[in-house]
Parts: sequence; structure tokens; C-alpha cells
Amino acid sequence: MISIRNLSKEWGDFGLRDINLEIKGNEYFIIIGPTGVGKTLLLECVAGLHYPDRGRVFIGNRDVTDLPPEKRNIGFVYQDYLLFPNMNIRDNIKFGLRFKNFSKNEIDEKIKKVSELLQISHLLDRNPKTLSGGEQQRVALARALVIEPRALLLDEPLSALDPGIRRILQEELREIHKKIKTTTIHVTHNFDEAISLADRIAVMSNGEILQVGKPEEIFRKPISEFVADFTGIENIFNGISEIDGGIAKIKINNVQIYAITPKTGNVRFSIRPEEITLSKMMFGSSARNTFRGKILGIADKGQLVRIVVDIGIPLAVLITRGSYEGMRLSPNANVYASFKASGVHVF
Amino acid sequence: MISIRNLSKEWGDFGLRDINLEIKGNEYFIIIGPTGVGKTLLLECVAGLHYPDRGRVFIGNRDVTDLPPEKRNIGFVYQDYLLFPNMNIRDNIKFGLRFKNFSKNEIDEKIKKVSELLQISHLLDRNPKTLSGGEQQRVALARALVIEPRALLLDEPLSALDPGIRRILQEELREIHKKIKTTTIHVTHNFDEAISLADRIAVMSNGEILQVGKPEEIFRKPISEFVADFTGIENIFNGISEIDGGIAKIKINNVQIYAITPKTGNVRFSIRPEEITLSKMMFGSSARNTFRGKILGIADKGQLVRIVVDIGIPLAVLITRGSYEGMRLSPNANVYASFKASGVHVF
Amino acid sequence: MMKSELMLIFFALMGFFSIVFIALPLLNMILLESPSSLLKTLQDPKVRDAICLSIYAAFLTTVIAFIFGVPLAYLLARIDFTGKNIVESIIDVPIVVPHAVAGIALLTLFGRSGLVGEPLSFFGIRFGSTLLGIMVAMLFVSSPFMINSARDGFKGVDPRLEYVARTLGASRWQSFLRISFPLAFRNILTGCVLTWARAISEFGAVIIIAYYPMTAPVLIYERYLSLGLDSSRPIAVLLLLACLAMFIVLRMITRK
Amino acid sequence: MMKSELMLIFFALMGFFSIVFIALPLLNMILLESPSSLLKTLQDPKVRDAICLSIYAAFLTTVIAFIFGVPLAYLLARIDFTGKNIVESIIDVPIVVPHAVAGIALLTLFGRSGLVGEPLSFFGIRFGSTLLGIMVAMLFVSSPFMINSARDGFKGVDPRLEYVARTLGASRWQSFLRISFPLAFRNILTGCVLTWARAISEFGAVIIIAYYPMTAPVLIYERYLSLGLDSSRPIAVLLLLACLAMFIVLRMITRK
Repeated sequence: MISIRNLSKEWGDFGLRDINLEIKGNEYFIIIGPTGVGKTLLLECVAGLHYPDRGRVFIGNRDVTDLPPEKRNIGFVYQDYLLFPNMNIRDNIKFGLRFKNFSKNEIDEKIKKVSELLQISHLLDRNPKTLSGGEQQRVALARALVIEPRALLLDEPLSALDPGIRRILQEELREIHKKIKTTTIHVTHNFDEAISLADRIAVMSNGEILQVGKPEEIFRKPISEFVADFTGIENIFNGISEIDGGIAKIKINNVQIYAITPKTGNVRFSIRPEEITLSKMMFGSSARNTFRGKILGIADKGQLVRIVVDIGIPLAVLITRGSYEGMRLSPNANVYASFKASGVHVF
Repeated sequence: MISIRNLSKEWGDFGLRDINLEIKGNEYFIIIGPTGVGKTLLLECVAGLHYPDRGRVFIGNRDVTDLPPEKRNIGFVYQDYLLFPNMNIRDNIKFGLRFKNFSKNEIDEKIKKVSELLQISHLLDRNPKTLSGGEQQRVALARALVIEPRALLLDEPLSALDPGIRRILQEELREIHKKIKTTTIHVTHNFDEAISLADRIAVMSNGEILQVGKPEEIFRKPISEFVADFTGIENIFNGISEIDGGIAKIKINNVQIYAITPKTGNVRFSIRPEEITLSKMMFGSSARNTFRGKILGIADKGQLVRIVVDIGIPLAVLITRGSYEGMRLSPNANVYASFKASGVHVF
Repeated sequence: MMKSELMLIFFALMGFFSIVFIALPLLNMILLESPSSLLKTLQDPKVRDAICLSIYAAFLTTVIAFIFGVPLAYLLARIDFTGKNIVESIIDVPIVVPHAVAGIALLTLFGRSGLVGEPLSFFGIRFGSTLLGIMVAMLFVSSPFMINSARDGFKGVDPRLEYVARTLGASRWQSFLRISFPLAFRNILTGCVLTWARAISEFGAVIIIAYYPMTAPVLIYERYLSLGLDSSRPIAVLLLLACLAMFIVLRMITRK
Repeated sequence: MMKSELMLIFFALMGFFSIVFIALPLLNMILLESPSSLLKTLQDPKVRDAICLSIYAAFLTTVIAFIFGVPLAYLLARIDFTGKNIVESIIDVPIVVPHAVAGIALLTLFGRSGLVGEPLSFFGIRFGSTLLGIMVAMLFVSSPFMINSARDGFKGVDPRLEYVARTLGASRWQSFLRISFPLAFRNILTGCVLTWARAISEFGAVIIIAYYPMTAPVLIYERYLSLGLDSSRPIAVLLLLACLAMFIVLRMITRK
């Protein structure tokens, strides 16, 4: 459990203003916001690397504000890995264990365990600069996790990676958190990461927390225009997926949606409004998802018209003005909404 | 007219191997390729900034290989603008005119004209470092154009700009070229730029020219897998657009496609295969574009199936395996292909 | 701030000693002399001549270092050639050559029977006990500062700025004069000030090659030997103030 | 290459003069001495003592500069404080202080009637004509090299590496010893070599504060005055060779 109370800190050009956050035990908490709004500074205050101008930081009910970082037992991982270049991988991971009273055997055991968890056992004798970005970030994670920290602070841990490895490591972060349950604060400017990983999300801008909540709440009920603009995602839902005959069926409120994904169980997914087609009649087409629904609202967007259709879940749809006029749609009218299974983006 | 014959040049880690290119007078010629394949080096050889190890460069039928750059009268614009920081904007533009025998009045006249062309008249007394990226690139272009060069060499001129201003400047490059017709070689790694601007395109990789041709040829008939993978664009067409009742109608081979664009006249456009829906029957929906066509080919892509439909033009479509099997599609069968007007990407 | 910052406090203490060790001797010396005693010393024509000679010789040295050093600096910043390594090493050698050794070496070469000094003496060009000798000593010890500063300056100028200038019609010479030189100017100026300061401060090489005409450092040494510490101190303070003034100019250039 | 490269050729010519001007005096001097004359000179106990004293005093000076300079360098690289500007200026002052002036200033402060020298003389600590005096002179002129090199080294170490070390349980002192110091080590070593070279090369300040015990530069000067150029030259060559050897070590450190 981490609790940040009324924390303020000036630092160069920007600062943190009156931050209040309660992160629950074992929670994966994501702070999302544009770059340069003080997200890193906030993490560094939690870690004890900066002393706040005002406010207190609690970890597990203990006030740690006056403790130096080495007494806080918090794992910290930066975007650019920051492996110690004067040590090999094994010594990097061992670094934090030196300051605790472990026997040689215990140390070896811990290094072995964490290396297996992060699949870096084959890298232990290598030099940091010979590793790829993804490998370096795994080592940085291992180095932070091996000390069994009370909390894990991740400062844009995936931002410096190539898209392919980023997605893989994102999955692994989720798996690792499932296994070891360390309370985690993860800072990012990437929506995908936030939707994919977060138990809860805080949106931050200009040194202030604008909104805190579950991902669906943040993305579907943004409390300010900034949050809405910044996230910019509509049609985001949680459902339960099962694979049947090579295609996934996701159930949500008695609605069953076809999607292309290997994931099963609880999933979060979104559908882009401009990829949904409306029609007055049912027809057979290659669009696997077709639903009858009632029009809840119509909003004029210039050349485009935004229509919300209730198909059991509220679905935002963008169509052209020409289509809109041609189909003579009106509120409360019944329409069919259809979209392709490939248009369902599962996180 | 620029002619590059058998040009080879080693430079540090990479080099150019046996480059042959014929750029026609007044042509807008784009060299496209991944970063670090020697595109800049090639331009610098044409400008005389490097002396080739082998091969000759001709400009307007004259062999300029042994001429120093100051004798070639070629405008050169780099990605990062490179305005002279010790001069204001006016003096930057004036720089090239100092070395020619112009009267003060002629110089002022030329600066006025080029400043108006590039809409930078209000910036003339400013200092380079107070300008935005887009403004700096306009000045760099003005500085190169004011000497009325026999050829204009643009080295990734839009890469360092924000997406918004990039699109605007891309349009302006096209307009400027229409007006002044200077033979232009433009180097980029961006498809949009190439499709949008080029009369002809050369694809370059590892210091070699792989293919030269009109944009449609390059993108639709790539002669090697590298070209195909690198460009990665399907369904690209040229047509004539006219605006009718707020929506654009693009005519191509007697096919008329609805699109959302303010552009008229000759346009180039593409449609993403996964945004096209197939059905066995015609129906009214919000998809403005529906065409009857015959299936030319079917290719299995795992969970997805790629189908080419001839609707007057060949259209590649991606649908799910489930849809494919449900609809019992086969070669030469007739189907309806439909896609939304907002799915037509006009360059 | 947080606790457990003992290390920083300890480091600050060590640093404080270093600062005091450098500042105290100079402050102590300056404060021991009253303005009136300095003025009186300035009225001594031998003192005036020596200080003027030092300033003048250091200035001429700087001009020569500029003329020969800036072109070399430009080449080192722009062109890669085999042996560049060795050339750069040679340039740095004077920094590590003991001053008395430099004096002996220069006198050996430029002295009346030296490899260079002997032929030139037929033309009436002498180095021993002349302004020319002083300048040779000063130039030898100070030229690395000019070359290295100017090289750093030219390295900071994107060579593609010159490329652009040349496509616009400027010759190599014009693009050097209009682009690279103005843009490297602050570094070159820094080099000039450092060269001047190093030149005026030189004692060992100068006293060996030219005891006369007497530069300020030599005069300070002579007064110290013949009349004692108290007689030499006012001259030392005057020379120090001249150097500190130049140093402040240098700081203003590099800070800006 | 292309035509119209006259400017580069002209620049190369000017550069060539600079290189020759630096290299020729040293080469000329070295080549004038035969190995046998050098060996004979080395057998003179006064020469051996002077060279050993120079090397030894410069070494001790380097150790002291290291102990006091590295902590200051670390603070300057890591902490921003008001007046940092002034502190950095003071550190650079010895570079522009004429050597003879430094000698007078140090003798004034550390001499028998000086502000520091007088109280310390009651404890039997004397600076005039002692090894301690030589070291004070050497330390004053050479400490900027240690501090500036080490500071550049620490500046090159990402402070967040220390942050990470501290979250892993290292105290400030441990993260300094295990992370920052090893990573800045090459720069610190460079600083040590430069400090040693500057210390051994000092003549003006040393001769004023301590003519005896005789360091190699002072001995060279004394032999030159009493016996002439040819008698002092072998000692100069020996000292030069020692310095050049150290210089090559320096180059090897910085190149790697």
C-alpha cells in the first residue's frame, strides 16, 4: 500500500501540485499523462530520491518521507534501463543483495529464480552494452525484483523499446504481476499500456492528478475535456472471451462479439467508431458482428455524423453526412450495426 | 535534367554501388528507402559535396563531376533546415545572391518574390532560432530557390516536422513545383510523401537502386520482395475527383468512388483491404461505396483470407476465415464489395 | 534536506580546503599592498617597462598563434588524415614539457649556434636576449591553448552549414570566412585569451632564453633575489591584477 | 580530389609550421645528446637526486590533489548551489596566474612571517626551502587539472545510475564508491597524470619558495647559469624523456 498525501515539489521548470493518491496493496496502478508533466518526479519522490517541498509519503502505513531511498526497499526501473555499465549482468542483479545479510547460497538462489522468471538466465555473464533494449529492460526488472521490494516503480519501462518487443514485454509485465503481486506504480504516456495492464489509472497533467479510476471509467467517463482528448478512445468494453472454432467470442451483457485474438477469459477491447457500418436491414456479409439496436443520440460533426446505438452496450458510430441523410436516421429508430471481427481490438 | 551514371562511392560504413538514374527536366523525382542506405550521400555527390569514387554526374547534358559545388547552381535543403545562425532570415536568403552580379534592387526584388511564394515575408527580420520547424524549413527552401537553381535537392525535407505542418508543407511543395517547375530530387523514407508528390520514384536499399517507376508501378508491381514489404500498400489508384453535394466522387475506369476530401482533379487514393466488406447481395447501408465484382483470386493468410475482386479496378480485400467459409466464396463468383467513403484515403 | 548526507558534508569540507588553498594566497598578497604602494611601484620606470613588455610580447605572441593556429585547428576539425593522432599529440606536448626544459630546448635550436639560430643570425635575426626570443618562448608554451580552443570551436559548427553555403555559390574560402569562422568565434576568442594568459605567465623558458629585455616575471624574480620578498610583492600584485582582469574577460566570454 | 582546394593547401602549410615549431626544438635537443652522455649525466648524484625529488614531489602533490580535489569535483558535478559560478572561477585562477607571482604569493602566505607560515613554524613546520614548500608550489599550479578532469568525469555519469543504486539499498557513500567513482575513473586518472605533469614542470613558483632542496628544473637552470647550455642540456633531456613517457601513458588512457 502506498499513500501519497498533499505532495508538492518544485523542480526546475515544472513541479507537482498537491498530489493525493492511494495505491492499494498488490495493485497495478498506472499514471498516464503527456511527457514532461512531472510523472518521473513523482516516482522519484516516492522512492526518496527527492525530498518533497510539502506533503508526506506512506508505504504500508509507515511514514517514509524522511527515510533515505536505501531504507525504503522500493524497486525502481527507468525507461532507459540504466544497467551499471561497470558490472556484468549477474553483478547488476546481485548489486542490491550485497547490502542485505544473505549467504552466498541464498544470493545464488535468488538470482537463479529471478533470472528464470525474466528469462535472462543465459545472459548472466554478458556485459550490459552487448544486450538488446528488451534484454536490458528485463535485467533492469530482475535487478529491481530480486530485492523483493515492497513496491515497484516503473518509469515508462516500455517506451524505449521497439513495438514488437514492447508488446511482448507488456504481456510479461502482466504475467509477472499476476505471479508476484508486488504493488506497482507504472508511469506511461501510452494508452495501450494503460488499458492492458492497469487495475486503476490516474491521469496526470501539469503536475496535477486530474482523475483516478478503473480504465473503463477513465476512458468512458472522462471528467474533463483534457482527459477525453488525451485518451481519445471510444467504444471500450470489458468482456469474457472464449475461443470457438478458431475465432474468439467475447460475451458482454448478453451481447456476443466475434474477434480475432488468441486471448481467453477476461479481456478488454475497443472498436473504432468509423469502422462500424449502419444499415436499415439485416443482411449476410463478411462482417461477422451484426446487431440490432436503437439509436440513442445523434451528433453533427461536420462532414461526419456521430451516432450512438444501444445494442445491449452503447456503441459510438461515425458515418458520413450523405449516408446519414440517405438513410433518414432519427433518435429511437432501430438500425443494424455491423463491424468485422478484425475490427475488434483486444488489449 | 540530371543524369547519374555508374556512380559508386564508399563512405564510412556504407556506400553507393553503381547508381544509374536519369531524372527528366522539370520532373519531381523521389528516392525512397529506409534510413541509412546512402540516400543523403547520393544527393551530396550530385551537389558536388563529395567526389565519387567512380562514375559521372551530368546536369543538363554537361558533365559536372569535376565542378566544385559552388559552380553547379544546385539548391540543397537538409532535413534539419541548417539556417545560418549568425544571420537573420533576410541575410540567410540573400546569402546565395551575394555571389552573383545582381544590383541591390534586383536582390530585394528576388527576396520579395521568394518570400511571398513561401509565405515568410513577415519573418525576414527575425533570428533563425526564434522560428518554428515549419517556418525554418520554408526559409531553407526560399534560400535554395532564390538562386534559381538548375535543380533542387531535398534531403528528407519534411521528416523533422510535426505531422500537421508536415502535411501542409507537403501540399505546398507540390504547389511550388507546379509553379516553378525546377527539376527536383527529393529523398524520403515516407510513403505518403512519395505517393503524394512524385512524378517518378526510385526505391533504394543498401546503396543500390532497386526499382524506378511511376508511383502506381512501384506500389502495385514491386519487382522484388523488398520493395513490396517496404512499401506495404495495396489498393492504390489514380482517379479524377469532383465535389458534388459536399462529397467527392472519384472516377477511375468508369468506376465512381465516394470519398471525403476537399481535393478535385487528378488525385491518388488508397483503400485498406481490411476495411472492405464482401456480401453476396446488394443492400442499403451507410457504406456509400458498393460495387458488384468478380473474384479474381483467393489467398489463404491463416486466420484471414485475402481476396482480389475485380470491380472495374482490382480490389484486394481481407476477410476472416469464418466469413469466407460462411459465404462459400470461390474464384469467378460474383460478390458485392462495399466500403465507407471515410475509408478512402486520398493523398 | 534528508538525513544521512554526511558524505556530502565531508566532501564540502574537503572542497572548502581546496578553494581556500587557491584563493587565500592571492587575496593575502593583494590585501598586503596598499593602493599607494602600488601606485608608487608603477612610477618606477623599470617596473612599467617590464609590465608593458610582458603585455606587449604576450599580445604579439597571441597574434602569431592566431595566424598559424586557426588554420591548423580548422583542418583538425574538418579533415581526417592518417597520422592525425600523432599531430594532435604533438600539439599537446608543450603542456607537459617542464618550462626550464622548454627554455633549454628553444635556446639550443634558436641560440647563436643553433640549427635555426645560426643561419638566421647572418641576417641579423637574434633570439638570445631579444623580444623575438621572449616571443618564441611564449609561443612554444601557449600555442596548444589556441589550437585546441579553436579546434573545439570549429568542431561545434555543423560541416553541412558549409555544404549549404557552397551549394549557394560560396567558395571554400568564402564559406570559411562567412560561416565557420564567425560561428567558432567565441571559442577562438577564448583561445586568444588563454594563449595571452599562458604567454604572460611564462617564466622558466623566458628567463633562460632572454633574461634581458626584462619581462615582469623576470623582474619580480630579480627584485626578490636582490631586494627581498617585500620589494617584489607590489610588482607581483600589479601583474596579477592585469591577469585577473583578463581572466574576468575570459569568464564573460565563456559564460554568455 | 576536386580542384579549388587551394585554401586547404594553404591551411595545411600554416599548420605544418606550427607542428614543426613545437616538435623541432624537442627533437633537436634530444638528438644532440648521445645515450652515453645521458648515462654519464645520470651517474651524477646531484642530477639523480634532483630528478628523483621532482618525480617524488610531483607524485605526493598528485596524491594530495586527488584527496582534496575529487570530493570537490563530485560536488561541482552533482549539486547546484548559489556561488557555484564563483567557486568554478576560483578553481581556474591558478591557470592564469604568472608562475613567479604564484611563488611570491605562496611565499608571502607560507613564509616564516606569513599568515599561515608563522603559526605553523612554532610546530616546526617550515615551507621555505623544504619539500613541503615545493609541494605547496606544485599543488597551487596543478590542482585545477585534477578538479576539472574529475568533474568532467562525474558529469559524464548519469546521476540516475546512483538513484538506482540507492533504491537497491546502497548508501550515498556506497553508490559513490561502487558506481560514480569507477565510472569516472578514466577521467580521474587523466586528471592525475595532468596534475603530475604540471607539478613536475613547474619552475617559477618552486624556485622562489624553495631553491633548495633542488628539483630538476632548478638544477637545469643552475647548471645553465654556472656551466652553460651544454652542461644543462643532458639533464633537460632526461627530464623531458620522463615527462614524455608519462604523456604517452596519458594518451593511452584518453584514446582507449
